Amino acid sequence: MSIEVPNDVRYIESVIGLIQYECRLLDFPSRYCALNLPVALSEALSNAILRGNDDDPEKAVNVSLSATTQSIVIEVRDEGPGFDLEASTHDPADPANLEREDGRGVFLMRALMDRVEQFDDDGNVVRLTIGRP
Amino acid sequence: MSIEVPNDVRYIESVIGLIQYECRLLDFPSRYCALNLPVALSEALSNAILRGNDDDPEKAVNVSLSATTQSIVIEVRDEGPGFDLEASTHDPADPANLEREDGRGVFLMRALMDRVEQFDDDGNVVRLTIGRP
Amino acid sequence: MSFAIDKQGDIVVVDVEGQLIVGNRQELKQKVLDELEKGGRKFLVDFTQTGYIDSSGLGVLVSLSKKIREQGGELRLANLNDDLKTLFELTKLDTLFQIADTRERALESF
Amino acid sequence: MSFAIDKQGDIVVVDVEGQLIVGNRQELKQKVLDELEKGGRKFLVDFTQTGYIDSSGLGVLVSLSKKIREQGGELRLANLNDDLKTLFELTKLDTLFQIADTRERALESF
Ligand SMILES: Nc1ncnc2c1ncn2[C@@H]1O[C@H](COP(=O)(O)OP(=O)(O)O)[C@@H](O)[C@H]1O
Ligand SMILES: Nc1ncnc2c1ncn2[C@@H]1O[C@H](COP(=O)(O)OP(=O)(O)O)[C@@H](O)[C@H]1O
Repeated sequence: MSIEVPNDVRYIESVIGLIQYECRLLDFPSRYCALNLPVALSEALSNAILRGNDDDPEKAVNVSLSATTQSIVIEVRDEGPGFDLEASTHDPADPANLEREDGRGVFLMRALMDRVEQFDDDGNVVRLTIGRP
Repeated sequence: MSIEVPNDVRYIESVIGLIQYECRLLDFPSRYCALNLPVALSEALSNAILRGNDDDPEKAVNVSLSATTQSIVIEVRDEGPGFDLEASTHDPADPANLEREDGRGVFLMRALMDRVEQFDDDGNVVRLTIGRP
Repeated sequence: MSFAIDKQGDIVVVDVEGQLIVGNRQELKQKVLDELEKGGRKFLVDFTQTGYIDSSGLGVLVSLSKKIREQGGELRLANLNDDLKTLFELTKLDTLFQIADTRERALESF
Repeated sequence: MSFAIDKQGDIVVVDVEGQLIVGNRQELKQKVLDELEKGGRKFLVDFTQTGYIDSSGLGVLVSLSKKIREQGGELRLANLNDDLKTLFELTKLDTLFQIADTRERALESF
């Protein structure tokens, strides 16, 4: 399954709706469909739209989902140059971060998925993988 | 916006959810977003999945939406050979058809949209157009 | 989306919650045929909580109505909003079904 | 999705209906800041009807809490389901907010 949407955060909720639907069709645990996937995907999408694509309304974001009986793999592609996943992960347990408004996205993505990978492929791609428990 | 989904009627509802969302963002009349677009699109999608793609789970269906301030254009593409739009339109007012279970899809699509076109483009494409009133 | 079945005396009331479309119409069909099998003859489908209906949803209502009539029963409808009414009018199915404005009126009509 | 504001005595109660995410967090922020401006000091956000919250939703709660404390007030939370509790635990925000199991307990706690 793949979806291309305009570079606008208002689309995030309905893209997630489609992925949640797929998650339930595949009979993954309800927590994965209600928490892990939607939150991780919201982070990846808002970063793609606001960071990678710099909130530019002329750009687009691509989401693809592929699933096996054992795992769901979601790729989010923006038109930006990519970023350093390690350097962008901030520990919210650090007291200096606790009262910050931002900076929890990449951390949450990694905490909620089994694997998060970043690679460049004519733009930036973030790949999220979660396995059946 | 474009969406590719597996050839399975269970995806229809969530694809329609995404299109309804777009319809409301574009501030089209609520009847268009609640009736005309969802019903016409459900017809186009179920025909693409069950007729064009012959319910084959290996195939896929593609939906794209483009909008101007004046109209919404949706294209539904399947991997089938296409069909004759005129010959496939049955008049439900014909007493011979009233109690039939099937055969209302193309009629409804045409009644609810301003324009319905069928063309071949490496497979079958049905294009639905509705203008702002 | 789901179909809730409730008995009001000898009337079987079905609430269509969400959409009635190609992806779920078999579920409605099966539920109603099960009740017909069990002896139900008066059926009311209530659309208060319904979103949209596509041609296969309409088709299932037509075929259920026929099957129920064959057993001497009847299928009636209630609470179609304006959008849904338009669908029934476009397809002339408003001439095939008895359609009530409210659940109460539909229940009394049997 | 929407945010319903309700007053219980001098407590401003906000129900988050649907998601609290990047697409709508500004709306929540504005509604709460408007109440703070009007003199509200005790705020309760109730998550009974909430789906998921993303990091910008969490961020808006953190920044509102700070602004309210600066005015001598307080922001408390109630009715986080297990999934949402996990989010607060992962980000240690369960240490920043006072979180009640029920709306009643949260209201009494002020
Ligand atoms: N798709 C992306 N393209 C470019 N940079 C990104 C992308 N995703 C994340 N980043 C970088 O990672 C940083 C941390 O992201 P995140 O944890 O979500 O916090 P926030 O977005 O709130 O700053 C961002 O500030 C940005 O610099
Ligand atoms: N995408 C398609 N590919 C091939 N044939 C199609 C397609 N869409 C419609 N048709 C043809 O048009 C006919 C009428 O369609 P419709 O009015 O939806 O009724 P039904 O699908 O219930 O028969 C179908 O039976 C089929 O022969």
